[in-house]
Amino acid sequence: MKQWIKNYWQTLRSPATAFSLGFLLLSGFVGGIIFWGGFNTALEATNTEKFCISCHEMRDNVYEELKGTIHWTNRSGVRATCPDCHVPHEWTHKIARKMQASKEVWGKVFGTINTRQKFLDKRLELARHEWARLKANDSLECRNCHNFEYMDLSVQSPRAREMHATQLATGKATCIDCHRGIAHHLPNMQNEDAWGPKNPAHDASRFGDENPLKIEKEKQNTSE
Amino acid sequence: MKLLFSVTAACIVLVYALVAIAAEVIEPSGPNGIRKGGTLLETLPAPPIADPVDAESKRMRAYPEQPPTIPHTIRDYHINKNNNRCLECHNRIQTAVSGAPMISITHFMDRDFQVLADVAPRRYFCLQCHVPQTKVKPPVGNTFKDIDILLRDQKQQPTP
Amino acid sequence: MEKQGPRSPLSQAATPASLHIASLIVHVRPHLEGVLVSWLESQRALEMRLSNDAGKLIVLVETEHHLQINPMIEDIRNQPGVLNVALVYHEELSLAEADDVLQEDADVPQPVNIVGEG
Amino acid sequence: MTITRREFAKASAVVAAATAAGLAIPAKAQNLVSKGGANELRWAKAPCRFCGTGCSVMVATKDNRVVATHGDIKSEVNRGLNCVKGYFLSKIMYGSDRLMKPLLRMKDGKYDKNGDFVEVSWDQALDVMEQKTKDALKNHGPDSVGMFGSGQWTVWEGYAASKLMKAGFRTNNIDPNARHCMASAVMGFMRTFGIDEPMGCYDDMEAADVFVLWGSNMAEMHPILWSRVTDRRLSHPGCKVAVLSTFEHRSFELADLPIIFNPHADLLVLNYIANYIIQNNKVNKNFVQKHTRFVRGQTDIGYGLRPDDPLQKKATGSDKANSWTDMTFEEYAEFLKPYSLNRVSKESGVSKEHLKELAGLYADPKTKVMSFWTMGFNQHTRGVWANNMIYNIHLLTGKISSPGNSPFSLTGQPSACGTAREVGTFAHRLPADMLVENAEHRARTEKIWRIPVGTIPPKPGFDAVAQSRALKDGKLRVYWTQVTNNAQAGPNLMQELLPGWRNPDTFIIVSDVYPTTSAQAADLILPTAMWVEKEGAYGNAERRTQFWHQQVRAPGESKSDLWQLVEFSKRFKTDEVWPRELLDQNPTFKGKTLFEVLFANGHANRFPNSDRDKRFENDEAEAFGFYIQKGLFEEYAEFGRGHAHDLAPFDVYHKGRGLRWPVVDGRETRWRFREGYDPYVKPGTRVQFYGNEDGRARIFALPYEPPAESPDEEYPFWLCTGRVLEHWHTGSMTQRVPELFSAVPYALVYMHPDDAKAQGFRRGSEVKLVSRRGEMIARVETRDRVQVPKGLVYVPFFDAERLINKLTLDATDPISKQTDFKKCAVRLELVSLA
Repeated sequence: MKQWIKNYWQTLRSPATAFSLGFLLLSGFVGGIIFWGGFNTALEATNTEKFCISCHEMRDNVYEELKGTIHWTNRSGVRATCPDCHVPHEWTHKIARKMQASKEVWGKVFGTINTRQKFLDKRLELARHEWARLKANDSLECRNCHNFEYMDLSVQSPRAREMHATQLATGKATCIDCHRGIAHHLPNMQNEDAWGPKNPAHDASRFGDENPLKIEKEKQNTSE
Repeated sequence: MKLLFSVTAACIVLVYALVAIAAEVIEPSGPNGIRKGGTLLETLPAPPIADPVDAESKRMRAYPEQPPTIPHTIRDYHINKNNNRCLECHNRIQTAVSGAPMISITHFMDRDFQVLADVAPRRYFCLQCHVPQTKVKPPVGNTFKDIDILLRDQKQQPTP
Repeated sequence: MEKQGPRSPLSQAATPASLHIASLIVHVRPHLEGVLVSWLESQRALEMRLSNDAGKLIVLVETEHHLQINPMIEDIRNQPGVLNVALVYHEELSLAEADDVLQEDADVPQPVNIVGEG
Repeated sequence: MTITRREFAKASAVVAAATAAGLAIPAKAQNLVSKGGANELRWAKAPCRFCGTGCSVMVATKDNRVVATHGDIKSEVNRGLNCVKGYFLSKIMYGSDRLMKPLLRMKDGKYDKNGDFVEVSWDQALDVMEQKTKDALKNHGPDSVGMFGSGQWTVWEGYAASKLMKAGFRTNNIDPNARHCMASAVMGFMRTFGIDEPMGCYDDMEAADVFVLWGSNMAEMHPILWSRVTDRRLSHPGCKVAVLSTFEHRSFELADLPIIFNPHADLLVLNYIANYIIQNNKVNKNFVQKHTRFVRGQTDIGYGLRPDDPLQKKATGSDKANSWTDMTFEEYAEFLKPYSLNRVSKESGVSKEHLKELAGLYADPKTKVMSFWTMGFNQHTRGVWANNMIYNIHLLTGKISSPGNSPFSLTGQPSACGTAREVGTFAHRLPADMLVENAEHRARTEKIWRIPVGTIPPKPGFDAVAQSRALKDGKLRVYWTQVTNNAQAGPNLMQELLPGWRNPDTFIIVSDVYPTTSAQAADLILPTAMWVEKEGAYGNAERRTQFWHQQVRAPGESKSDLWQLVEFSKRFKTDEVWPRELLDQNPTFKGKTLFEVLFANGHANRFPNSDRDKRFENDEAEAFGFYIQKGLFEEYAEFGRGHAHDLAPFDVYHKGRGLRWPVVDGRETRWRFREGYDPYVKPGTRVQFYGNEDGRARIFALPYEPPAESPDEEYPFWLCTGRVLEHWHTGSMTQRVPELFSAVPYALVYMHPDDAKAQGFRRGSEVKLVSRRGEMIARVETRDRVQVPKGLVYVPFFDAERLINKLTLDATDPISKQTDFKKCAVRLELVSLA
């Protein structure tokens, strides 16, 4: 085995005898293009809706639910496909997300959500991943198409204008806070805390000292 | 054989003709209702789907206990056992942030009128009583008079 | 205590000038009722009309824009000792007609009297 | 002391808050509040005008106008809640095109079938009706006169109409529109239990663990019952809701077990569940041995079509459709074997897991199951079978007649039970579940009605669909419809109903409130009083009878249906309508008018006007000189008292919020056939289905049979019709309420987005629906409240401008004669893309 590596290393180090430098350079260059082009086309091929819905888990669940929503059919016909929201557009994050996607391949192979019931049971966990991601990057994927800078608030409905002008403008809330479930059905939201910045339910300051939440937090800190 | 065949063909045609005559119906005239009179046998065209009304200001109610109609669109708003989209803005906790009117206190009472901490389950499905509106003019008017108008009318012509 | 204007800088939507009358039931800890009543008197838009001296008050709200009602409810709720504020009645009238005379002694529909009861 | 609008509003606010908070209104605010009676509002109770739930509402009236309504907190049914239609009850009477005077088709001063409508007086209208009826009776006999009534008649209106037709004109050609809604349920009850009406009640909802909805969109059609189911589901841990339907609708919002099955495959699923219960020996042996017996139903019974229809000719058992033979439990178990999991899953389109889970819910002895069904089962060419089969499942597991265990047949109309079924306004029935074919039943009826023996004809009359056909064939000459709009709600308008109504030999009378589709197709329109413009009584789905007083006067010359019927009876003498021999045997009846024989017969007019509640008017009692409502009710109640249909005395119902019959010694019955709850159950028998002589319920062995018409290449889509929450039936009232019209203005074609795309349509496209019988144009809707599977379209029938019933097939269940509005085949053609 050692011998074999040594021989291999030897051939690698010895200069070309039969091929010209130009040819090596040229073939290296073309090889690079082919490799890089191939890699990216393959990568992009997995960034299409057709690829996503090739798995029936996606086609029969979330894709079916998308039909009829505003991201599927709307006044201007601008349609969002799976990668528009679920794959970061910027290259490094995209590659990071692609590596994460290996978990989805695992799921497909072992059929973690291959029946409707399994999917429904796991939906909350999957949804939380997405909410957390969008909460962390301040709904970057939403803003790729709905850029707040270019929103003409004056033509929005009074209700939307009011919320965007206050909560969104001041950064207190991000798109995903209010628009959860815009594309797919929502899981059981019973123990999800209500949306909104400083949710008054948790703002128990008005109880003064005997603030149950503060006491509880201290208990948690001491117990850790 | 040929004769037999032509006779049966003839009588079939006759039967069809009879049926056709019998079914000949003269279009009756009639008073205008929701459907214009005298158009029963016609196939009327269909007007486009009505545009939903979006965020009008508050609407006056015909009487105090009438459930207010929804002044904004509710497209893709899901109300099911998983999630109630209306409560995300109209719930007691959220009204401070959303600026939306809070669900009235009657919605906190259960079947025995015991006030609960949160919205009573029997009131969970909002669309059973609150309906969105569209920008369509009703074909037939309505002469309902609410109590204020009755009072004012009474004021104008003193009781004999 | 200076007068607290409506908290969030709401864009004055161009709705026609209208008057919003609303009534609230306020539950307050009895021993702090005095403090609350005096605070209410300092508020231009609020007016305390009824109380059962056991912590239950009826407060009247009169504002130009319906979006101001909720912040006011919040203000009341943040007063010390206030347990709960519930909006009960809300009516919108156009400001122009607000002061025209309705009737010599126009009455309000009475509370319920049920006829035909055995 | 002047008051401005601002102070007036503030005073209102204070009073509202004070009332809500329970604070006394101090004197200072008092003088603002009530000075003199100028604005006193009178509140009085009334059942809601719409569905079979039977909510009670408080109605506020002022100066002879209804100004407000709200849910009645004292009612056991709704406890202060209403649905959106209920909340707008105060506007339904004030459509601006309210009919005020009778309208008769005339040409140069005389009635003419193709003339235009002219306003006439009531006398002229009644004269023409009288003359037309007498001609028909003379030339074509009693069976040439017919009446089409309604499950929205009040109890005494139905009773008076039934007497006028069966005893007065001696014909059984009277049928209610409940034939379209509850006939299959009635025959289901009669075949299984020998007695009509559910054995459970609404209290089951607060006790059940599992709810199973079969073809019943309760979220839209029985909203208050749905809010009680939601209350139970969201507050009782472990509670489950299963919803079965041929398409996804709003009730699926709460479905833990959502099941979509192919049309007509409910028969397969029902038999599979019974098979599952037997195979896994979950049968409640003790209950089955003691209280049930097994019978094999007649099969291949046809589709109630015209005799010359090929499908009808092929049916071998169509003449004895309602018959059965005895069989044993083992034979029944054998009969069910072919309904295996694999076969049923394949043919019904329901996954195996769902089927097993559903069957498990029924089989588990510990869970209490409440089944609901409405038009999904009833409007079905095997509707009676479907009803029998759901009872099979509840009987096999003994889950019946006890709190929480309840097969509950929901009723569509407010008084399909109270009026149509209990009063027996069907072509084959008499009051209290009696039949016209049964000699004793006829004799008993004639005794109570105090009319000669042999007056009531034995042969059942034309049912709803048969009436339309008889009009077209000219067998029926005079036809009077009340409180119904069959020219929009009846099936197959273009081939049967409209040709019948516009047949030159027929004379069509329509009593209605607004110019509906039926009024436009009629020859004489009678302006009618509605709801609280007359004293009335309704009976809801849980056997609860509710009364209301007349609270406002009807506008213009509108008269109540009762007035019209009784006034019409004054114009006939017994000599003109009864045969000579009958009068010779009973000379005392000679020369008398039908009014004296049927209404002022010394019995129905024994209550004077002094018995009336002084605070309310009563136009009918004033017109006829006696308290006619009380008289008719008490005479009618004699049929039921002592025969397990006991009703409380008349005045009791005016006080409370209704009682569930049988009411014995003032006590209502919640669960029938169960000792301790039902006074008619002999002590010691625990459960006794006393409807049948042997006290046993029948478990029916019934197979799957295909629907009358299925999609093929030429007509590739299933068409299903039905209602929406915001509108009642044909929208004649609700479409005249601005808020309700604006909420759902037009009927739409609900179809699957992929189906639309495949045909080149999209949301909002104008398409023409075509069936073998007619066509209609509507807009496509691919989202909103209904999500239909591929291959099926759903169209509501409330829109007078989009008459979907021009397409529907008038195939019926041959036993109940109820039309199957839920299944026929159509195709769609593009009219304009958007």
